[in-house]
Amino acid sequence: MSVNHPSSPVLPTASVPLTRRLAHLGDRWLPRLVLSPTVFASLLFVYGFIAFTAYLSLTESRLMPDYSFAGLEQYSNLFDLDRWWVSAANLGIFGGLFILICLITGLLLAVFLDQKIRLEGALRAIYLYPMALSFIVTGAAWKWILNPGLGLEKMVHDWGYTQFSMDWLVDSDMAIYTVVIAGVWQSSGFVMALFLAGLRGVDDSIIKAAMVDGASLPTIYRKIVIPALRPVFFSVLLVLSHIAIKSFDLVMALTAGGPGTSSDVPAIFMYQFSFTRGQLGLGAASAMMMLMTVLAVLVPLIYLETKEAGRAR
Amino acid sequence: MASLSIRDVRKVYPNGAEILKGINLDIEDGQFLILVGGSGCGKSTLLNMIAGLETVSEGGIYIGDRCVNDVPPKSRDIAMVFQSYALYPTMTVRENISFGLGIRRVPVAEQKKIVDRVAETLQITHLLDRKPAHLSGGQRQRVAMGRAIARNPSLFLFDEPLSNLDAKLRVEMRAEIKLMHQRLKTTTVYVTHDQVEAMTLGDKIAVMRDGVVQQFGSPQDIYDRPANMFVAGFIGSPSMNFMRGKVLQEQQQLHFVLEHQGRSTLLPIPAEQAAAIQRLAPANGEIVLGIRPEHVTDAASARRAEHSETYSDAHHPTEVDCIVELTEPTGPDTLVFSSFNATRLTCRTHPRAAAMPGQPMRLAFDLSKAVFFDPVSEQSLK
Amino acid sequence: MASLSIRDVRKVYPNGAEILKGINLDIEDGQFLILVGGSGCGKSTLLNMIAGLETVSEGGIYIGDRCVNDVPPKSRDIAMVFQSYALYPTMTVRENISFGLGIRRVPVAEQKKIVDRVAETLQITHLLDRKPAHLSGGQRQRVAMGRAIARNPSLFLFDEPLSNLDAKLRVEMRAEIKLMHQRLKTTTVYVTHDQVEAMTLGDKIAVMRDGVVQQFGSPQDIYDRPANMFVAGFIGSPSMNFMRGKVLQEQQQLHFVLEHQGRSTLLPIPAEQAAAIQRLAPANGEIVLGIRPEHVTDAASARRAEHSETYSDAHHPTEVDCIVELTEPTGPDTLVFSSFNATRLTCRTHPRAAAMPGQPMRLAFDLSKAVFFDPVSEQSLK
Amino acid sequence: AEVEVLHYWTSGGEAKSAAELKKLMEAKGVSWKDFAVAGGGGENAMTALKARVIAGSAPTAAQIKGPSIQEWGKEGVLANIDVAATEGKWDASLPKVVSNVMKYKGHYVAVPVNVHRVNWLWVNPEVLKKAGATAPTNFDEFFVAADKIKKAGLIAVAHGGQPWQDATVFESVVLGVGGAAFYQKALVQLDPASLNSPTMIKAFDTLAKIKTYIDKDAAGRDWNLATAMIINGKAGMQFMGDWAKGEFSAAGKQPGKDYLCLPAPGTDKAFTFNIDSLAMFTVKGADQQKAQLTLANTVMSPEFQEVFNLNKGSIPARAGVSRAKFDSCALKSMDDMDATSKSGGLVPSFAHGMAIDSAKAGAIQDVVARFMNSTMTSQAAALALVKAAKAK
Amino acid sequence: MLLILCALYYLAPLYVMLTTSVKTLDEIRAGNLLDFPARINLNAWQKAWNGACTGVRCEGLAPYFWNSVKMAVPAVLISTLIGSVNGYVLAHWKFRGSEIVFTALMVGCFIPFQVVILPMARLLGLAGLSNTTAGLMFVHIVYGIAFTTLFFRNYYVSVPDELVKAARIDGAGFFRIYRSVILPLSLPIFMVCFIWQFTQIWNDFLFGVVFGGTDAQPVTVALNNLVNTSTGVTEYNVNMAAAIIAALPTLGLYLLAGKYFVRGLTAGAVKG
Ligand SMILES: Nc1ncnc2c1ncn2[C@@H]1O[C@H](COP(=O)(O)OP(=O)(O)OP(=O)(O)O)[C@@H](O)[C@H]1O
Ligand SMILES: Nc1ncnc2c1ncn2[C@@H]1O[C@H](COP(=O)(O)OP(=O)(O)OP(=O)(O)O)[C@@H](O)[C@H]1O
Ligand SMILES: [Mg+2]
Ligand SMILES: [Mg+2]
Repeated sequence: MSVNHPSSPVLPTASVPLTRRLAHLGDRWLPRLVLSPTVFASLLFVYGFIAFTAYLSLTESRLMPDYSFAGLEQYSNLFDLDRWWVSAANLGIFGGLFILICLITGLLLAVFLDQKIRLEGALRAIYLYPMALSFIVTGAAWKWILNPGLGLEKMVHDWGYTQFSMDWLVDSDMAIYTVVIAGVWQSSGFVMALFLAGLRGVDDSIIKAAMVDGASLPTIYRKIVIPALRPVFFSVLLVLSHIAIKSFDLVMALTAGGPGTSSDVPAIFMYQFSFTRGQLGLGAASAMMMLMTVLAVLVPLIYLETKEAGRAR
Repeated sequence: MASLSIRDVRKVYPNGAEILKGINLDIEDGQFLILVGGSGCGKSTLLNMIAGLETVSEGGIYIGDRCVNDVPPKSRDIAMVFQSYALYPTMTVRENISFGLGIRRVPVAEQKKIVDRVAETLQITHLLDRKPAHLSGGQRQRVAMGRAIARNPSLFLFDEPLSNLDAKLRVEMRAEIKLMHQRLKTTTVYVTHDQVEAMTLGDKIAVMRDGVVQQFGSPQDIYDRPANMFVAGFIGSPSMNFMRGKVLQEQQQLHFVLEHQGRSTLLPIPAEQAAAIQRLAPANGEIVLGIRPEHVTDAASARRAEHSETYSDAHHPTEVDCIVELTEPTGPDTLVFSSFNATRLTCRTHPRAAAMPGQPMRLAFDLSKAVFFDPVSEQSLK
Repeated sequence: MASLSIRDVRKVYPNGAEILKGINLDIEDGQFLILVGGSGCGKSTLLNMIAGLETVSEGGIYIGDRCVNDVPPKSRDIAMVFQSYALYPTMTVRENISFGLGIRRVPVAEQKKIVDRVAETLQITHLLDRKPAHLSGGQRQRVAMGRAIARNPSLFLFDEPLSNLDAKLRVEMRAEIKLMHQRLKTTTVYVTHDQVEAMTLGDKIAVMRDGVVQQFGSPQDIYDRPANMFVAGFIGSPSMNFMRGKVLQEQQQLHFVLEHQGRSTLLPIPAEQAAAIQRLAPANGEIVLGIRPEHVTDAASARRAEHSETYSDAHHPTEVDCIVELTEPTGPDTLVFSSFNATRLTCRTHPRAAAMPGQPMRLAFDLSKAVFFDPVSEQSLK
Repeated sequence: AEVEVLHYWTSGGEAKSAAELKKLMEAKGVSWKDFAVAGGGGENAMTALKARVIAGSAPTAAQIKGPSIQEWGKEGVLANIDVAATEGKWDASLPKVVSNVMKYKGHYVAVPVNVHRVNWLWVNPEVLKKAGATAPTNFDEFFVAADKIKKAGLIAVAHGGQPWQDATVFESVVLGVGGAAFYQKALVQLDPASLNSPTMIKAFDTLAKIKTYIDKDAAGRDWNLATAMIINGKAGMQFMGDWAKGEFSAAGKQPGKDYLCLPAPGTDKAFTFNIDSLAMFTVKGADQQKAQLTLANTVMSPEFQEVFNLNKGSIPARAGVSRAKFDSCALKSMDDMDATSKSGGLVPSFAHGMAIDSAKAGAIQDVVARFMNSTMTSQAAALALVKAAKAK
Repeated sequence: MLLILCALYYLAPLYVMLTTSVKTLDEIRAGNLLDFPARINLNAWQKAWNGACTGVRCEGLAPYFWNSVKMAVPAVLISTLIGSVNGYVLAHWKFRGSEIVFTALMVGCFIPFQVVILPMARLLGLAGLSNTTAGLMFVHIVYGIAFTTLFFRNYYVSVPDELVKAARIDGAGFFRIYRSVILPLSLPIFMVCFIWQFTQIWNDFLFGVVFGGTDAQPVTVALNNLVNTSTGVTEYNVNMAAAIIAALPTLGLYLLAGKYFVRGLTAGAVKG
């Protein structure tokens, strides 16, 4: 190790003044110290609670937590319930459509807004404002508009088109789609904002290059710009699936799961069973299923994305 | 392949800024035109107008005699290489190169053949299946070039294609571009702010400033006979030295008076320039002497050069003593910096001739290659 | 002011990559050390370790005899200039410069005095109230330098400070940095991948590759006597030419056999090198000849140089005919490219001596400055 | 001292009634902290309650009823208020059916506020007259009347498509079709044979038929809006508990004249009861406990029972309240309750959580809601009921 | 143009709410959804603000509105600030395992809130925070940090590391760098976080109803009670006015700072 440097009496590091060493230590440990409350909170309030719920789902808990072990009984009960499968299917329909339509409208709006049009600021604000409203308000407003006797249908009837029918809200086959309409209305503006931000980040010269290569504007967007927005798609998917899976307030305010249980979703299912029906264990089991769905969707997504990002480096 | 003419072209951006103020340039089929100038002088704007990416405010752009003012980029039969390369990030190298071909409905088999040929020429065959993110700077540059060549356009446009590369690679790619042009003979417009690139690559150089072409000519012409002080200072590295001083007529010979540490040295001016100076110099007799660093050298090298007059004109360099302020050894030569009346003077000397900073040194001024300017108009006197 | 020693320093990143593999460097108080090497060779890593921004995995870094391995950056009495300048975007130039002073509790009046003095030196007084966003590249560079000088540190660290500037400005700022160092005499470590900067600025150059120092010495030393082919090719622009060939002993004289279009030309090897080659050359007698472009020149220039032997060694250049492939006029000289057995050869000739591409030309090889390498180990034979 | 009462009495008559209690308490020097959580048939209220109990800060009292009181009792969080009960002689003044519900392991833990009769049919006589129909007493008559109303261009049955309203109609139909004994077997004892019996299938058939008289906008409609349709004469009849009367009263309508209260078709010999009660939670501090007892006493006091029930449309849970101010509907309720409690026609309301625990009730409610909102056959529905009854 | 048509779709509900809120009940019942109000009548607004009944109390939304303000403002500020410091650490002071910490935090964004109700209630009870504004604030902060950290981290990653290095060499410590160098750069992302967090917290219903108790009930819970409380007839105009009042702060924030929202997203919050 020690090579030909016979001279230079090396000062031991210990003689560095104490305060200075503290400062050094500070900069090394402060970051961890600063982060630790968050880490602790997340361990307790997220992972701790998930563990707690996981445990509850294995007990016979009814009205209140009860810690006697019941094995997987709650899960088998859950899978026996038609209503659970209805809500799961609804989540599939709602989630799929909601995400798809939000993506498409958000992207289209962003692309059109990106064409350096006048009024951009105003339009952007208009598309974005529904984000500001709570689902309670959104639900109330749409409930009213979609109500056949009060809203849209009545309006069109008043105009003389009596064949017009817009009764999805009260049609058990279609009710879930009204939730999609309201959800899209509320969230697509945010998606638009994300995409717009992404579009603004695309290198201008790529578009120029494609123009010189002879591509028309639609081709440029289809083949070049939109594929380049991949990371934004990822963020958008993340946020949208988050909204879709947790959608509770919106459904509650708009249809309350009705008519009947036809627009039920897992979030409402678990809420009712845990808190109204005194079947806490079953509710916990459904919550665990929800969580697992989230993970089943997210983990591959995150994995794919990080892999892609990793290779790009 | 086509000639290119730019006639009285002006560009006013919507915000009212007049960026190009009447540009006139003409190059023949197969020539290599360099647009060079400082940042913001309008080079990219002009190039974009040739490409059709910007509208022409006034004047006309002709590619092979056809006015293309209103022709969209895709119909101009051009290819362009951008400073940032502008590779399509989501496509592989192969897809990048064949994209333009696909749009032009070249049959797939044909596309493949072209891509393979181009890739071979540029030695990027092993990269064809990679995405741009996985390429190094030099490789990206090659792909961008491949994309341009594949289409076999009649006009190549380059916007500072080398400025993102490091010094070493830049020198290599420069030679490759030149070789490629020699092989393909496609008319080319090349934007750069690097004067070495301009000198080495161009058949014709247009030196621009503030939307005006300052001089348009062959590299050697511009180097040897700059039209004004801007061009003289811009082209050549290290820059030309400028020294302000009077002229003095003495014994049939016109001299430039070099004031220096209270003394004056007379530098005899060669006959041809002398005539022009006498004709054009301002009344007070004050002019600017422009002399390139390689013409102010160490006395020994100068004397050696004098011995064999193969290339140097029959002119006796004048020797002047100075104090060295700074030396910069570049390897083959050493640059020596010194001051004359607060004007920094750069000389190019033999590595072993350079004195240490603070030491005196004898310099030889070879005025046969000097250029003289009017100190007010900054125009060359000739 | 302080000397700097780097002893057996190794760096292993947490991901397990060994980036520095035992670095040993020593510079004296006031010297200017250049770290040069290709991208990713570990230059910045080493600089960051000197600054204290990265931990030292093994070995020791000594600033003025004090081991600073565990000293935080702020207590090392250093200043650093970054490639991106890293100016605080929300502060004015004045605030940028005085930020470090403020933290060190320099009284406000004193701060003002220092900032004004620094600004004057760097001629940025009129910029003091601007934000970095409103400065040009060169101005930013100056401010970054001002921020470093203001603190009057005992060690300056520069990480490619000029690579974001354009060619012209780079040359100017290079000279300014050198002048500043001459004035302040602060020990400096300067990272670059531009070999011209390395040659012109450094007192000592360390050429690095893959975390290993390939050669450590003075610029001229490294230029004239590169330790291996990597260093030889890296330093010098255009690069040194390498030609593989056999040696042949004939009439007491060792020759390098230049195979060329089916013919062989014998290039006599000067005595000193000949001795080393005979001692060290591989059994089959095949070696690599390294010769810089300025030593392969047009025959006329060569003959002229021969006339006055002031600087050139008493050695008669050998003349060889070739076909010109490409010429690059740079102004003072013209580079001529030609091929010998598929090896590209770069020569530096007088502008008027260069033939047109495709034309024949007579070149003169001056082997007195040539270097010879072992083709397998790539080490210099000496 | 103060009492905090969690409740979901937020619609028309209910809110007014709750305000009365507040007034009475404040007259006794106990301040009232109103913890109203509206919506979803008390779902949110229950969630909030659970959170409060778990947090260890239960409210003084909460609106809980039926078997749920037992469930909460099991958790050991309810307060023993026997002191107030002995003092107020509750055993004597409460009918056995009522007091049983209020006790956990023989101790009083809750106070009844009222008794609702659920099996009412509310009728707008104006509409009947216009349509030329007569008030129905059984389902045959009911459908005749409904047809006429429908022909007259009005809505025959006002309904709100929420699960609990569906269940309310359902239980009245079961009672009307099968009678009290069948109801008891099927919806209280959950006898599988009864649940999947021809009678039950007939009940579903009847329900399916009623469905056809409901306007299509009913989904999600609140009950009071449905009642408003009767009040406004937009619709003819509504199955709803007697709290609907509060809406009529609030609109200034007179029973017998502006509206009729009839037992649901075929149920005049039966009475489905729904008792609102306040369960008392263990509170800390003598002061708070005293306030809690005061609350219990006040709720049980004849004065309160009178005003509250006048407002809410229900009848007092206890004996000894002056009948003077009650209207004809309420009086009929009181009489019927007396009568049915002797005849065995007094049955707990399943739809309002009086009959079975919340898990089973919820499961059955789900089946009914699905039946109401799909094309499920009666047979399938009956089978589904059997399965739902096994829910735990 | 297409965009304008879309804009109409987006605006329709707001238009309906606004016009309804200034109509009289009779007008609502008689007229059409899209009719412009005959006369602007602000009684409904008045009533929604301080007259309408929510349960037994008839004080309108006002007291709950202020509850929400008292809860949301500090919660937004604190969670944003913590997120900012966290993001700063995760972007510029990486240490072994910091990437794992980051991923783990991200999962926190996806926990269904219904799951946390009971355990959280217990903890709040133990801490003596149940039914207080402070408790509600705490819950919002805890579950807001995941998102704010994500936003800030992604933004700060785009701030060159060299700025931090330069400041360290200039002698600044961890907090000094944060304060003098990072914080002044963070305006756009702070706006994004403010908007996002404020919307989330202000509009939350579940936590409000569960942890708000009686004293700290936020405006959303009151709105829900108000809409569900009726005396005979549903007063659509009052309900709509109340809904708008409850949404005013967030709407205002979007209108005032919406510009920064897109800008902030552009500046770096987007990257996954
Ligand atoms: N769309 C535009 N609107 C208004 N001004 C513009 C626009 N595009 C460029 N400019 C201005 O025109 C001038 C010339 O720009 P241009 O890009 O042509 O310069 P350049 O010579 O290419 O410089 P560089 O070497 O920096 O690339 C600049 O001052 C620039 O600010
Ligand atoms: N934090 C890190 N963890 C792991 N590897 C790293 C880290 N930082 C740098 N490296 C790797 O270390 C090697 C050397 O990096 P360094 O930045 O020192 O190169 P450099 O010589 O400065 O190159 P350049 O000229 O491109 O700046 C690179 O391969 C790089 O990928
Ligand atoms: Mg440009
Ligand atoms: Mg580096």
